[in-house]
Amino acid sequence: MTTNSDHIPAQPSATEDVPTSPAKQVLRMLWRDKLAFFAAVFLILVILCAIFGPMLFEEEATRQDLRGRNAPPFDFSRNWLFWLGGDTLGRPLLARIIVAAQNTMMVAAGAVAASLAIGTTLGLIAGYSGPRTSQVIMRLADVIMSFPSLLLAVIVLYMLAPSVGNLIIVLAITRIPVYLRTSRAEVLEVRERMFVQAAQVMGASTRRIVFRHILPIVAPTLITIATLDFAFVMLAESSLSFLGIGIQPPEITWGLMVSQGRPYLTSAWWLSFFPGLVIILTTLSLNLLSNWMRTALDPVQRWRLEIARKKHG
Amino acid sequence: MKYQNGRVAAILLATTIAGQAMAQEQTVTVVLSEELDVVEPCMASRSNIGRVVLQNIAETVTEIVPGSGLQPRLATSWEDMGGGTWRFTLREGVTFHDGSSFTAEDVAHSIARTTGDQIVCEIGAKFFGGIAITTDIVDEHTIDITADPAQPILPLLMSTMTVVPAETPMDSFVETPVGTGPYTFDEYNVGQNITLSHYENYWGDMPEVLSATYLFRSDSAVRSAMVATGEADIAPNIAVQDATDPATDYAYPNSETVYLRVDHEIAPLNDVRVREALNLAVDRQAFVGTVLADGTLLATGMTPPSTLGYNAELEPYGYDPDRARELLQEAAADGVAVDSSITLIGRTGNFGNVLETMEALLQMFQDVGFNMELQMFEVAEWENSYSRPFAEDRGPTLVAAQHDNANGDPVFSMYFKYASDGLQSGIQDPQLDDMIAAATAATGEEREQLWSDTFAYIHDEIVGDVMLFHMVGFSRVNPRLAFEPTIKTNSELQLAQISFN
Amino acid sequence: MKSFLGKRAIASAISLIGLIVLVFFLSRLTGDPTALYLPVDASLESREQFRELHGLNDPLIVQFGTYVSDLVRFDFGDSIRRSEPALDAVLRAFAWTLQLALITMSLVIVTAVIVGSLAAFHVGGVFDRITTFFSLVGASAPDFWIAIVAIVLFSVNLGWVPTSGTGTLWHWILPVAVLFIRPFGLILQVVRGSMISVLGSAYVKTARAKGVRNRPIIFVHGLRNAMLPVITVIGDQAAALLNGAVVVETIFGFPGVGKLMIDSILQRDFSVVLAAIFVTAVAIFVMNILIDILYAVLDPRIRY
Amino acid sequence: MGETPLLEVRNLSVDFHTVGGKVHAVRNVSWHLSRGETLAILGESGSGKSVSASAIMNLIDCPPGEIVSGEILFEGQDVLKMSSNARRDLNGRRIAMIFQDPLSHLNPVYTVGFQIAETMTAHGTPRVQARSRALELMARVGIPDHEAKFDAYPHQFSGGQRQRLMIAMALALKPDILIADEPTTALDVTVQAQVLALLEELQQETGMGLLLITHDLGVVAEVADRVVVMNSGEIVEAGTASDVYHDPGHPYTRKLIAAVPGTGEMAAPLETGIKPILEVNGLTKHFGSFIALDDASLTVLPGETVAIVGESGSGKSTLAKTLLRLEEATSGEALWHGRDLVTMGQRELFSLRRDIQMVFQDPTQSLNPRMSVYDIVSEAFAIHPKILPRSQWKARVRELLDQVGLDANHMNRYPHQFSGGQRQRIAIARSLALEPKLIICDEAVSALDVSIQSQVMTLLTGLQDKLGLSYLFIAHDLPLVRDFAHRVIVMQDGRIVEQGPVAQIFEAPRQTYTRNLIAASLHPDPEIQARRRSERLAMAGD
Repeated sequence: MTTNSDHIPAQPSATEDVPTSPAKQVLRMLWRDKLAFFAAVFLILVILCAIFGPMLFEEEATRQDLRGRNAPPFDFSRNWLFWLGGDTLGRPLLARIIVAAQNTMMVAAGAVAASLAIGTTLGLIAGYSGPRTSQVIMRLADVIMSFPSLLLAVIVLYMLAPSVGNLIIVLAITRIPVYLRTSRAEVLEVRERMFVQAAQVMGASTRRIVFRHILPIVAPTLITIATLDFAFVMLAESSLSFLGIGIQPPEITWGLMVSQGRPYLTSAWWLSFFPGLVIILTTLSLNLLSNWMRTALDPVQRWRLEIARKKHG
Repeated sequence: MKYQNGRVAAILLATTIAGQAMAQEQTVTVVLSEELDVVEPCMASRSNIGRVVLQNIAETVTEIVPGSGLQPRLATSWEDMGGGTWRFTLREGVTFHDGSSFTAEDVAHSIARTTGDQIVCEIGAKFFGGIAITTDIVDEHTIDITADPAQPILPLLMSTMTVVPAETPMDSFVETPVGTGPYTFDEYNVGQNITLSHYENYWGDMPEVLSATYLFRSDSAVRSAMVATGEADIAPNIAVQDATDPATDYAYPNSETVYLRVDHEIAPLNDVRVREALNLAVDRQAFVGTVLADGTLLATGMTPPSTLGYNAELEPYGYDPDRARELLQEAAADGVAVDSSITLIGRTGNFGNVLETMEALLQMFQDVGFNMELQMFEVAEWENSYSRPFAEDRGPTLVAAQHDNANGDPVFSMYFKYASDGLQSGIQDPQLDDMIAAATAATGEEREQLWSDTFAYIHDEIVGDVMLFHMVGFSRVNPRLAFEPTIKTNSELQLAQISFN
Repeated sequence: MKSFLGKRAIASAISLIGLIVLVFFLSRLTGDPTALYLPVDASLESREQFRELHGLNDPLIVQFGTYVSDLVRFDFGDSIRRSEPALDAVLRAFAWTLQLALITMSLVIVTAVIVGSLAAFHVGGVFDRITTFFSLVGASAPDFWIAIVAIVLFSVNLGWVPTSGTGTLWHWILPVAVLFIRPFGLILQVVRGSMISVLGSAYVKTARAKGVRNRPIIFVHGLRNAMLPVITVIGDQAAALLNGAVVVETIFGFPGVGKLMIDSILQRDFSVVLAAIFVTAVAIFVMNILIDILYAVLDPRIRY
Repeated sequence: MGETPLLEVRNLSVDFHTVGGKVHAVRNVSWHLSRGETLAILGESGSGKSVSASAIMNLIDCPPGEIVSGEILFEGQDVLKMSSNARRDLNGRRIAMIFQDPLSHLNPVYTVGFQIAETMTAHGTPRVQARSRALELMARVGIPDHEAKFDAYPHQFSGGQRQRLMIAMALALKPDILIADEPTTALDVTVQAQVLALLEELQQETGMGLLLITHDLGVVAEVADRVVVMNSGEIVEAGTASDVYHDPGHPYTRKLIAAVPGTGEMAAPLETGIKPILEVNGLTKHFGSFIALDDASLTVLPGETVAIVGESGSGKSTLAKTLLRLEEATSGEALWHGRDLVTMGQRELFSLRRDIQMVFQDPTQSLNPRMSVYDIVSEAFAIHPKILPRSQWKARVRELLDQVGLDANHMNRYPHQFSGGQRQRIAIARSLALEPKLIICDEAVSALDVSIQSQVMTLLTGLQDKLGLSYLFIAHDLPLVRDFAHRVIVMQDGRIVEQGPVAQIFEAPRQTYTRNLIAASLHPDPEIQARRRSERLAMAGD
């Protein structure tokens, strides 16, 4: 739409000039944005920890030594698992961080996936159905939005046990309206587009239009939001731990570690610093990656990642 | 614009400096761990209400003084009239903050109000549950108080009874408490602070502290920081890890006892060998000076050493994991289902480092072969597991609890924790019921001996619970004050006892 | 406009009723408050007496009936905890929260808009990279952690500001600063993104062709258009603050509605929970309507 | 031409960095413009015709753009060497620019008065003075009720008025040069004529040089003194408008001129006596109190092309949408082989979908960007499984792509990998997949360049001959209709004002409205156009 495109000659056969595979292209664009590249590397590391951490270090991470509690970090004469110090019960902090990655990732990924799926489905229905259904769904979203997440946490965790699964339920419910509202707004816009009309003219069913035509268009926006939400959910989980209504030991998450280490900030700062740092790095990585994604997915901005930069930032 | 900004800054600076300057005079700022819900004297057994109200605003009939035992307060003397009746002679020349003078009628009214059913008073519910109290005013300064069933420790019970004027409404909590104490209640800025100031016509000695402000911060690090920065003078309750400055931080036995309540009704906990194995599995000493404060005592009974009948001869169970494993094997050989899953229930925020404590305990139990899992509940849910009626379908459970008895007599504890129909009792033992009843009815040295025997029976014979620790509390006190916390600091904070250096 | 406001009000009222009903029944599922208000040693009789006094013995549906009939007279019931009308307690706390939210959001909006716009003007430049990075770091840290570190650093070690509490203007600095960080990071990013696309738009090109200077291009032509998507995010963030900044209020001893809410939830003080939800929900609905009006003010194409 | 020109571009080369690598937007472009002169840069999309203008105005973002070489001399001084502040000072004061699509080029959230005055305030004119001058300008460019409209917003004006406002804004400081980038594209023909006339008038008044960037030979014929023809970033031809038209030197120019519609034979009407496939009677559509379509009646014969012409807002698209049941008619009937499709149930409608298809205006928007060509075309079979078993889909898609002149091997590509004309072919293939009897073409070629336009029209005609299709051809472009339609229906304000065989409408229009429409459309021959203009002026003078 911008007149900028007028400057640029049409390229009817762009793909013929670019022999590289899409995956390679993505990697190259990632490499151009160094911050995003390191973010991606860090996230892969976190995911590896989440998958293999408990298998490898469960034992070490739970072995207590009350008399060796709060061991200071950077004591390189000890086992490397103690390089980040020991916790209040003398357990190696690094091992615990690695093991906790699994629960942390499960809570965040579970909550985001569930709210994404439910919110988007409701949003698609609200956006494409009649005003009455739409109203009912939107009022429901209002109710969920004004329902305090703390109360919800207390209710769910009281009636069910405070487990990873139930925490996912709590966090997922509170995040539903975000996806619901976004997908509905997008649907309202996309359904007016001409290719949707073209499908209607061909006699496509509502279901086909919604899932084949609208959803793929809406998906990138929702996935970008989900990336950011992943970070948000991790922080929310740690806040719940701080208030004492989150996950309960002996299960561990990074958020729980930060909140358990918080009382020792003045005496053993590393207890909450390192898990806090991992949370910051993870959310930061997600944010950077989502910024990168937004640029990469936007045809108008994409060139920024494609031209070689003269000076690297 | 710039000039104005400068002025604003100057005013701001002036106000903070003024605030600090005020603190230099004869006023004291106390920072409590949670905000007061109510300022009602009959609720003063709650520690944060007590620290404001008890003996500062409202005084009690008698008073327990650490080291000296039961002492007169508003009553000057008392005698047992027999048949459950005690006669109290009241102090003369005492006036309430509203100017009215203190008489027997006020005491009678306070007792009726505290134990009545129009409002639920914590002092009534906690100390006078199941006891019918009647009063008989002999003259203006003499009153007969009768308890049914008879209470040999009625004068002790009266140390909890806060006295309010006879005009105080029976059916609602007061918003501005009026008492006979050395301080009047000035103002409550809800969410911010409470202020007290010195009562001119107080019957006792003129205190050094002329006014006090109470603040509320739920975070221990913040409370200790406030004393460190001079924003507050006393933080009566800070966490062990925040008590880092020996010059300002005082440890005191806080009359709290931590233990694991064992449910004797459910297998395998109904087997004494299993209970002993539980006791032997815990390395109690490892907690002291690590997760818990230095000075924490290993417990053998429900009440702290300063209590009547404390049995000093009992030895805490030693750490003997091998023996514990053996005991379990023996029990298993006899067909006891020692491998059934036991739930260890803790309460979030119950005491400092409760999480670490529970995790360490869990690890120790698992090490000797118990199949155990930990559940941390918040208070409402925890209460369901701790108090009767218990759920029908509960499995074997250990409930971690902290019990407070600062009143010098085990009677406040033993019935509830160990009698067959005690609310939090996991034990149904007729012999123990008889022992508690006998000790409750006894007086003097006999009472002391009976309690002592009871403790021994619970600890050694039936291995009732997993007793753990008598806890230590920490207070941070600004060095300009001459104030040393005692066991009573857990429930009250007498401003009149504070002086300046 | 009028009919639009009417429709919005009706929709909000429906949501509000749904919310109240839902919260009433769901909160009752979290158990009996009796155990929380009486000492653990309290006798069964005292417990029974307590329940009777607070109407907890009636069947749930009867309790609900009573609640609704009181609510019609705008009586939210009494707080069990504080033995005062629940609405009083909530309004008192809400006044604090409202001030905190207003101050924080004003600062956030002003700074995020200026910094975000400037970052967008030189996308990929040093300023852009630095502000993006640090705002994201700030927005990524758990707030309770930042709060405690800030107290240790600025109050205890440096002695610049009081640790906590209320009273002078100095007391506001730390809570506002801690609350500021996350919305600032988020809104900065949205402003930046929105501004980038607006600065690439055709009318900005026109303005450049007219010879308009850079600053008015950003702050006159760009900003008003760029604010439209930003307002939605500002609304969400403000709503979160109005719901009470629980963590910050708890740490700084700030008597706001978030702290009241969490205390009341944990203490099963149902009337206060309901009143608090009601008040904050009304505030948020009002704010949403204001935001819709603001849309129309900023963008003359929007007419309701 | 002894004196130095006012503006001269010398050997300008500009590159853009894009997805596919570096693109040479223009190479070695040179041209000049003198005071009082009108120079047209003619080119199709992607020819680089706007680049030099953007370079003059400092509107090229660097990166992604990069000025590789060349100079731009304004009064003999190279603006590319000036400071950005000095260049900003030239903009608006000495050189002004107006754009295509004035709606998106006007800031939607500020009043037009403010935006006109801003040109002056940006260059130091006091606010009050700027305001009165802005009012004056609004009156001059012919905004009715200008005092009241001063505080109105861009969306409250019509397309033509918005372009007038843009002109007012550009001329506020009496610049020496006005650059007009496609100033009349997307405007109705009558409005286009008015805007061009206004530009000419103002040029005569101020003596400014006018640089006109356009793709439309008709516009060149109407206003340009000289013309520069660009193709793929290079100038292929330059000369006076008349010379270039009558004696094009470059094959590209020749191709371009040949592609201009409106010069061929008109089609004879089909024989009478054939039963119509579609018979519309009294079709009416209300939106609230607004009557978008009022009592429309028409017929379409098998194998016939019926054109519907009219300006924007005349109701032609509403008619199409109502026939396709994208909108529900308020009243009236439309009989398809005798069955009323307006009241038809969902089931019957579903099978009707196969018979009536549509090709939309903008192929970029009517193709789902996330579906491959194969998915797009074969979707017809997925929706209507009776057409074809799945095993034959691939072969049929190939066949269809061949039929519309696309390389069938490209069926796994995505729409953005094709050019505009190719995309419209995909859209046509998609509608053909259903084997329809009637295709409704809603401005199906108006977004395309002329050369592409004629290719697509040839394709459509060929398909009609081969498959016996009928077309309902909605267009605002009269020359196109003239070459293509059997019968023409003229609409105005929701009503059909005139209909008849194409020759009758073009040679003997009965309604003034039709006559005006025909008179306002531009002819590519400057001489014919000059004659028409004098006729038009005479008509207006009556």
